[in-house]
Amino acid sequence: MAASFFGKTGTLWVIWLALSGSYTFANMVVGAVVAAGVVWINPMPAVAAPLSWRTLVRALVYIPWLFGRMVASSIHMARLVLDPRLPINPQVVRYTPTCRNAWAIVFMANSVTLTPGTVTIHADEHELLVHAIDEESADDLMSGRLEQKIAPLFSSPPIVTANGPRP
Amino acid sequence: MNVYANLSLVLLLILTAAGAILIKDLIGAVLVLGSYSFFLALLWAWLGAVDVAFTEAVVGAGLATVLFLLALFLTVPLEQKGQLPRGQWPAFVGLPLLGILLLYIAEDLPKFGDPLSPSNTHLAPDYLMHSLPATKTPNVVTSVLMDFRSLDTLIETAVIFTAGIATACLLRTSRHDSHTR
Amino acid sequence: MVEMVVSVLMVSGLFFMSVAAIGMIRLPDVFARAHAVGLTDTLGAFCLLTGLALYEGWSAHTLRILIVLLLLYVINPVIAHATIRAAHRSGLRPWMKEPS
Amino acid sequence: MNAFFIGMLIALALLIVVYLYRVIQGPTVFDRVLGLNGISSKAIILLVLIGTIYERVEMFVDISTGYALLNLVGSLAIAKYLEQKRGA
Repeated sequence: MAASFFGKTGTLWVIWLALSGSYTFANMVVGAVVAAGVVWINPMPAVAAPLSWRTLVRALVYIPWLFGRMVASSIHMARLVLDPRLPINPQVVRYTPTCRNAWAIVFMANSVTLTPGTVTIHADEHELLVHAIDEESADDLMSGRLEQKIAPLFSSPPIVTANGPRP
Repeated sequence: MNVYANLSLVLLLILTAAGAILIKDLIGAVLVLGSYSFFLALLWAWLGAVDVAFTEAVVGAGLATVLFLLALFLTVPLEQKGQLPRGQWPAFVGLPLLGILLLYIAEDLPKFGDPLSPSNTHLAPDYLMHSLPATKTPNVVTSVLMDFRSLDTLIETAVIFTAGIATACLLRTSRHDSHTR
Repeated sequence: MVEMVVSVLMVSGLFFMSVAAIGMIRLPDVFARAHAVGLTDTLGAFCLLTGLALYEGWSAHTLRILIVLLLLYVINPVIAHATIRAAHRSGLRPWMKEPS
Repeated sequence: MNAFFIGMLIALALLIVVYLYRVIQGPTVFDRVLGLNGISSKAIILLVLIGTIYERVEMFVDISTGYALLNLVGSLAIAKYLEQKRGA
């Protein structure tokens, strides 16, 4: 309890300092008081983020890759939209993720939205409902390439949902 | 160049204001009103009134939109088709006349940002000189609102304080509650 | 030199934003439009804000511009997702090319 | 460089008109919400841009951060309510 309280307060305090941009003693004290107050008012649910050094290192590889995909996706969209024939063929596909980690699925839903021509409509532990703008992007998603990149980020096997472990 | 930027913001403002009035779908009207509020905030920011812009963005564009929408969801979201009442011509004549009158009066006001206008020769320098030593508040607007006009804003401060207490009461859930739920 | 990089970044940001705006007009339904807002718009914002941060030079302000950028990156896909999920739940079905 | 920024500001304002068309015209309410989201993301950038023109970025960044967060909360609230209203 106490350790998590100080951890959350410290995180909020660092954000406060980064946002306020002034490092006087008074500002630091006010920031600490406000951060402690926010944590006291709103004890955020204790969903343990699976943070380890290995995750961080892998994320450093993953994020530039995702960014490259984003640029590619935007150029793809630009080509579709600027084409006078508007060659889109929207379809809804269901993708069943093989990894059973809630964090990985959340990340995956967000990444799917950011990658070429696919937007997540609905996500739960069993499947992702994805709207794809043309066949090419749908096939790209169903090939599971994205999941192979994300799954190693979260190695912890148990499913942790917002309501605690699944029965 | 500056004038064009100013002009484009004002044009957007007028466009959204007209849209919010003319649009028939009420949810659409609320959303257009939200964007109107936002352009107003941008205009305040462009004129340098950052505090007012912040308030406008938070209250007008954020909070009011949500409140209006919630009100709409509790009622019928479509405007009833009504008949325009007869005998509206005094409005069509009177309102433009009133506008011309106001523009005529506005000619006599000091120009925007005129350094020789009364408010800029007497009031503003006085506040700028004395507010920091007298109140120890770096932001002049805040010192005027909260210190020099503290009796005016006493109720407002009380309201903000009450709102803070209410927020704390609403959000503060004890550990036991979240487990037994 | 820096000004040139900034100009290139900002003009490309403007390009992507224009693409998003054109997509908003041309695409047939809300699901397809979410692609424009969720992706292309975000990349445009990335280019523009990075250009502005570069122009500011390295200071505490740069950090804050980057925080706004990060916020936009999280917020834009989430809003696009929430909107189309609401559309899907309310019974709207995506526009298809031909009924199959 | 300032003239370039002001030109950029005007171009973004013109882009907003396109989104405004979607907000006013949009066949469903979701189109309108999406259009509003597009407008607000433009506006967040416009605020930072105005701050850069005035060389007071720190103040304007605060507004844009606040507005971005409020936009998130507002849009999520709208989406949630639309879900409950139409889906029930």
